[in-house]
This record gives sequence, C-alpha cells and structure tokens, in this order.
Amino acid sequence: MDKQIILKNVDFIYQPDLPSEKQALTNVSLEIENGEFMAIVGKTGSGKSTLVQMINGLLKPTLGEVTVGDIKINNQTNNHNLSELRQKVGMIFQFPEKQLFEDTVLKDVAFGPINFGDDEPTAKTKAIKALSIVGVSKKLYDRSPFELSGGQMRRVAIAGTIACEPQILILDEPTVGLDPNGKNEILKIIHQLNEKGVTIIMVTHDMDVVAQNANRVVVMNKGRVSSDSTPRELFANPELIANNSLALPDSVQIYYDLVHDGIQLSQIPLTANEVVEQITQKRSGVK
Amino acid sequence: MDPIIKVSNLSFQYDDEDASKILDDISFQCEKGEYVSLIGKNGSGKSTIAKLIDGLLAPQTGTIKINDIGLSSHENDREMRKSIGLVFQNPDDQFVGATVASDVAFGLENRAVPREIMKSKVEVALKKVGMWDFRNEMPSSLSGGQKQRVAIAGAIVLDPQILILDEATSMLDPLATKQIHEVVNKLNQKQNMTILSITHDINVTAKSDRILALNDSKIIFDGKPSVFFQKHELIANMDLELPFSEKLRQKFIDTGYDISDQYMDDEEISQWISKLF
Amino acid sequence: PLSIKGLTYIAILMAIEIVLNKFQFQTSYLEIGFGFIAVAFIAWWFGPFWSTIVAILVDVLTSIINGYGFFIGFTFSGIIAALIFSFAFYNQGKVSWLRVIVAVVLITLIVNIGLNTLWISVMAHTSFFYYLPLRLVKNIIMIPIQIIILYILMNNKTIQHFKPNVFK
Amino acid sequence: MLLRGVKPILWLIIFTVLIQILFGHGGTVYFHLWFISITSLGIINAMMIFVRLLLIIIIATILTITTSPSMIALGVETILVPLKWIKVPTETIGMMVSIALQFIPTLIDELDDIMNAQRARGVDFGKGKLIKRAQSLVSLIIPLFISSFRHAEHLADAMEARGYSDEVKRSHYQLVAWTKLDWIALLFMILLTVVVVLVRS
Repeated sequence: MDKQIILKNVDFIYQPDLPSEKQALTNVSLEIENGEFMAIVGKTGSGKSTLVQMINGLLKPTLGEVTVGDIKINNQTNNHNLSELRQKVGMIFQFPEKQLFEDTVLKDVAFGPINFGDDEPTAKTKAIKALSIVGVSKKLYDRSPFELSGGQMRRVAIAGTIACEPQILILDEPTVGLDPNGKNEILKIIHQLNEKGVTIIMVTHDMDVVAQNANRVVVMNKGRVSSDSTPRELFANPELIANNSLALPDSVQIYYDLVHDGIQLSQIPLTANEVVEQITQKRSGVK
Repeated sequence: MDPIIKVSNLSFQYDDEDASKILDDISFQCEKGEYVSLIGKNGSGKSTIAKLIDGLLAPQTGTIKINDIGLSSHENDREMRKSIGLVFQNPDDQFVGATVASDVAFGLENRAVPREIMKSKVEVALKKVGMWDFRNEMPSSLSGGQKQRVAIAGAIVLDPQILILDEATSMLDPLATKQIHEVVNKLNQKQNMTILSITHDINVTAKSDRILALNDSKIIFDGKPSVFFQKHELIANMDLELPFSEKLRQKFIDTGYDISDQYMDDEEISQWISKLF
Repeated sequence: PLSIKGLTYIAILMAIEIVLNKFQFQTSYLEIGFGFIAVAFIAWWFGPFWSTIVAILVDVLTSIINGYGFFIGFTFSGIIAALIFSFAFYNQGKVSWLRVIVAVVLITLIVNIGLNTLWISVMAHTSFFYYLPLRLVKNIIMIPIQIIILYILMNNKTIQHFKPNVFK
Repeated sequence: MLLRGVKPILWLIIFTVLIQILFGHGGTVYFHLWFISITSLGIINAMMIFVRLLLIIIIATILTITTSPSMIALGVETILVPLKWIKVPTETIGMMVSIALQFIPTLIDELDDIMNAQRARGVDFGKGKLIKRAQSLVSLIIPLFISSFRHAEHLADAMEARGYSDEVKRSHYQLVAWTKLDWIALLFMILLTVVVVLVRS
C-alpha cells in the first residue's frame, strides 16, 4: 500500500526555552495511507490540532520528521519552501468562514489557486468546479460572501480549499455551529471527495460522525497517540472512551444498555440500521 | 396565574435588510418554571425573539409582557431586564471584566449594588455553575465551556426569573454542552427558574417541557417534545434531524416490528428491545 | 454622547490597534506596525475627540504591555496622527484616494519622520541627524503599502456596512 | 516575557550605544580614524544611556508582571478622574480600556488563526513584491476587522442585556484602596528624587 503521510517520532514544543514552554506532541509516529478517512479525537488540548498542523507545515516538528509524499519536513525546513506541500495538503480550520475577505464569492474561492501559481482563467475554472462540488449555485458567484447565510459561507470557505485540488484534506471540526442539515451537507461533500480518492483527516468531537464516516480513528491524549484503530474497535473499549472525555455514539450506547440487560449482540452497531439488523439477526438465532 | 412571558401578535423586520418579515404575527406564552425550547433553522428569527423579549430590539407591532408588565418605554426595558438573564452564543463576546469574579459582578455594578452584597452574590452564582475555583482567572484562559458557565453565572447573579439561552452551546463540544445543560436543568428544577432555550440541537430539547418551533417567520408547532418528535415531515422541512431513538423506532416500524406508536427516549427504547428476548 | 455600540467599537478598535502595532513581518527589519489602520477608522467614524483620547490611551497601554518606558513625545505624535486622520476622514461617507494619500503622506512626514525621529534622538541624547537617514528610507518605503491597505479597507463594502450601526 | 518586551527596541539600544561609542567626543581619545573616534567620555555616555534604557524596560516589565489588566484599567480610570471637571467621560473611558485589554488575547488568537488559514491557501507573508505584500496583508486585516466588529456588536448587546448604561451610577467590585504600602512606596520615591537631585547638583 501507498504510505502517503509518515510521521516518525515527532515531538513538538510550543515556545521552547521560555517559561511558557509547552510540550504539545511526544513521540508521535503514524502512517497514513492514500485514500483513508481518518478521524482524530481527544480532549481539548490533547494535541489534535497541533498534530494536523504538522502535516501541512504550518508547524514544524521540534524533533523527528514528517514525510508527505516525497516532501520531508523537520526542524531544518525553510518556511518559504512549503508551497508545494501546502497545495498538496488542504487545510480547513474551525469556522473557516473567518478566512473570507474578497468582494465576490468567485474571487475568494480563486484566491488559493492564484497563490499557488495558476493564471486567472485557470484559477476561475478551478473555483467554479469547487463551488459546484460544494453546491453553491451560480447565482451567488458575484455576490459578496458576507451576504450569504452561515451554512453557505461555510461552503464557500471549504470551496476555497478544494479549489486548490489537494490530495489530502485536513478538517478541524468542520461542522461546529451549523444546523443539522448544514452539517449533513458538509459531511456528504467530504464523503464524496474521499470517494474520489482524496485522503481525509478530520479532527472532531462528534462520535456519531466518527462512527458513520471514518475507517480509522486515532485518539490523542496528552500529546501522545493513545489508540489507533477502527471506530468499532475503539467503541469496544468504553473505558478508553470515558478516560478521554469522549461520548459513545447513540447506537453504541444502546448496545451497552442491552449488554447491561444481559443481551449480547454479535457486533457493535454503528448506525440505527445496524441496530435493527443485529436485533433481527439475534432474534432469528434465538428462535 | 398569569404567564411569566406573554407574546401577542408580534411582528418584526429589520429595516436595512431586504424587506421580508423575520417574525410574522407570533403569539405564545411561557408559564413560571417552565423549560421551553425554541427551535428553528439558522436565520429563522430565533435570536430576534430573544432580543425582543429582553428589550434589546423594539417590536414593530404586537406586545410582549413579562410578569404582566408591558414593554413600551425605555425605562421599562431596564426594569424588565432585571427579571431576565441572557446568555449568548459566542463565549468570547460576553466578557467585560478582567477576572471571572469581576465579570460576574458586572451586572451588579450596573445596578450600583454595594460591594459587600456583590461579593456574596458573586460567590453564590459562581458556586452554582461550578466555577468558584476559577474566580481569579482571566476569562481568556478558560475553555469555551467554562466561559459559558461564567456567562450563566453573570446572568443568574441578578436573580432573574427567566433565563434565555441563545444557542449558548452551539460552539461547544459535546461534553461541555452536557455540562451546561446539567447546570441549566438544575436551575430550572431547584430554583423554578423559567428557561427559554434557543437551539437547533434537537437532542437537547428532549428534556424540555415544551417545544416552540419557528419556521418561515411563524410558529408552526407548540407542544410537548414527544409529540413534536413524531412529526417527521415537519422536522425534515425545518432542516432538523430526528432524535436517534426516534430514528431507531422508525427503522423498527419499517422492518415490520410491532412497536409503540409513541415517542420513546433512548432508555425506553432499549428497555423495549430487552423485552423482545 | 456615545452609544453602547460606539463604546464597544472604540474599545475593539483600540485592541486592534495595540495588536496590529505589535504585528510585524518576521522576516522584515522594517519595524512598522499596522495599528494606524485602526486609528484611521476611529478618526473616520468617531472624530477628533475620541481619536485623541484613544491615541493617549493606546500609548499608555502599549508602553505598559510591551515594557518600553513611557515618553510623552510619542503620545504627542499619536495625537497629531489621530488629528490628521480626523481632519482627512471624519464625516466622510466615502473616502477618496486623494484623502488617503494626503493623510498618509502628512503623517509619514510630520509624525513618523519628523516628530518620532526627534523623540528618539532626545531619548537617546543623540543628534537628530544620526537617525534621520535610516528612518527616512524605511518610512518612505512604507507609504505606498499604507495607502493601498487603507484605501482598500475603507472602501470595503462589508466593513462599511458596520458603520451605520456605530451611532444610534 | 522580558525578552519579548526588549526585542522591539533592541535595535534602538544597540544603534544608540554604537553611535555614542563611535562618534562620541571628549575625554581621552583611544582610537581615531577619519570621522570615527572612540573616546572615554563617549564610552561613559554610551554606558549611561544603556543603563537608562535598561532601567525603563525593567520597571515597565515589573509593572506588567505584578499588575493585572483590570488593575491597570482601574488605574487609568483613577488617573483620569480630574478630567471629569472638563466633562471628559472617565467612566466610559475606563470601561473602554477594560474591554480593550480583555480582547487583546482574543484578537491575537484570531489573527493567528486567520494567518494560518491564509497560509494554507498559499499566502506567503513577508515575501514578494510590494503589491503582493499589501494584498497578503489585506487578506489578513479584512477578516480581522469583520470578526472584530461582530464581537463589538455582540458585546454591546451582552452589556445592554446585563443592564449597562453610562447614564446611571455604577458601583465597583474591584477596589483600589490606598494602603500603608502605598505610603511607603510614595515616601521612598520622594526620598529617591531628593537624593537624585542633590547628587546631580
């Protein structure tokens, strides 16, 4: 398999040699393959955000090395040679609508491609493509992004990153503050990109999102990787979940309620559908 | 007994936006000690209602009465605000004081409450939200959930009869959200405080006494959560999601199970499943 | 008198000024902050009285926060800059290129190159002309950047949209 | 903390000290070349200036470390009290200072976030031609202003909801009381001033 991202013994210290020095990552090693959908969970301050910022060079490891494709980043890497990396690794921050600044939606989405060296017509084409992926209608292209609703602004901001055509997309809590519909729409977009081969790395608190989307979940605790497994394997360890102040998804909660009542399902269900399926299965087994 | 909040035929539109009405002939009321959830899409006018009730905006037509006192002149606004505490969405937008304690005291300072009384009231309020240990911290050093708890303390320090939460947990993680709702539930149950919680998180509405659903500038539902959750079409039209237990119940029905036609919460539904075996 | 919104806007602009004064490009030795943008907005929306007050406050606060000593000369410089901006922008609906250029050039010549160089030489007991050449060069380089940024910001529709809310 | 305070004026200190050393005159001449001359008085002068600037920095740093922003805000308000006579709204100004100090950390975080977001979209701050630099700054400052103005709008609502008005009399939770220690400090300062004046003359 194609190892796309490799973190090797990465340490990161904020403000080294100052009284405010803070070790954010300790000996983190991870390998991420092409096309994965990985979720990163953990308490606030567990190092999740620091970890993802390592991958597109916004932060450089104090010790160790990060490799993305054939680009290596360590503490010797020059800040100004990261353009190629940043194009490859798109990053969508919490409340990404905060980055909007251009007069029109189209110009704002084309901003990234232009910075990465595209000429204006090419950037425009990419912007239009990205806007159609996120479902922003043509009518809005020439509007100011600030006239849009919260959900639409969020989509425009996400299009701004997608337009750079990244191979890896990092998202830090992309759905916070949206209503349920807006949230589902955004998750659908992310899923579609993943199906087209884009590697997704998503920081989130929402375990339902983890259960229903990710094929792999990493739990961060005090700057270390404390677990790296499939969501189902993670949910089989309720103690680990509780220790990291995480919540069980509703379907998993039902599973444990049933265990409590002496009913053991064959597998931990990740969706409402799976709950019903397994109960049906179990009942036919009983009979 | 008269309702504590009485809204009659309220209409409102912002003058600078395109002229559509944000609220159109809305009437509802809340009884003392009730926990009411006000839900609706983003931009459906939920926050406008909060501001109107608190007198931060003036209604164009209709009346709002708090404890049977109408909102009309500016003086009344101040009088009315004494009985209402308001907590907003963004934790960063509510801090005035440089420490947690002095921020909580802000509302008391505005009413020229003597310092000794202030000190004891601040202590009581901070203890209620579990933030007394943080009294000397700078607000900027707190987490989002802690900030919102301080904001609640800042509101309840004035002993309001009504607490309005304007999407107070929409920017928080699930754990912090849970903690905030625990605090709010306690205020509702132990002190009989009337709660008006504005939200688009349907899961947190399950524990409230009543749901008011706002759509297209009108109230389209006013009743018990268990009744509301069964109105699947209505919920879908409002861009909301069904609570998990209701989704599950629907799945059971679709698969041909003989399940109650009433809403059940997570606990009830897992009990029902247990009985299948 | 000021509305509550007026008060919070001035306070936030003051915070922006302090933050942007500190903000400098890491790679550049041209140590000029961008706090002037906030000064321009206070002058534009609130006029000479409040911009003078803010100039004094920011100077006092900055010297406390950053740990440089306080020197009354720089406070005076801040006031003059605030007054020049007020003279150029206050009560203007739309701010033209001409007004931005005049204001920035005047402030650069009178305040940054003239007065501030003088204060530095007074503080350090050295001749005015030791510092002049270096300061002249770096301030003149900054003029076009300042003009462009100020014009774009003051003519940004979204930012302008907030303006009517300032007075109520 | 100390280091960060010094950094911005480090070049000023170095420059000044160097000028004093290289171009000073008077006293014994140690070295002379064209217009450069290193003299004893020049070096003494340079040292004096160095110590003076260092003292300023140390004193200001001690103030920052020992005094909370709220105390500073209260202090500013107290100093301004005489201005009430000429109808300057000192309470409002005190409030402004308090809010401004309150928002500085928030805005620094926000600026950091916006910078990271634009970097991820390929902006390279501090690099490129003049126009490019101006544009990268605009991509930073417009979002900062917009989000700050939103803060201002919401904060005004929050303050009004909690009953703030500049028309009514307010009480104060935090008190700056004049204590024995302040008398001692004041006395010490007066003594020090007298000593300095005597020594100088």
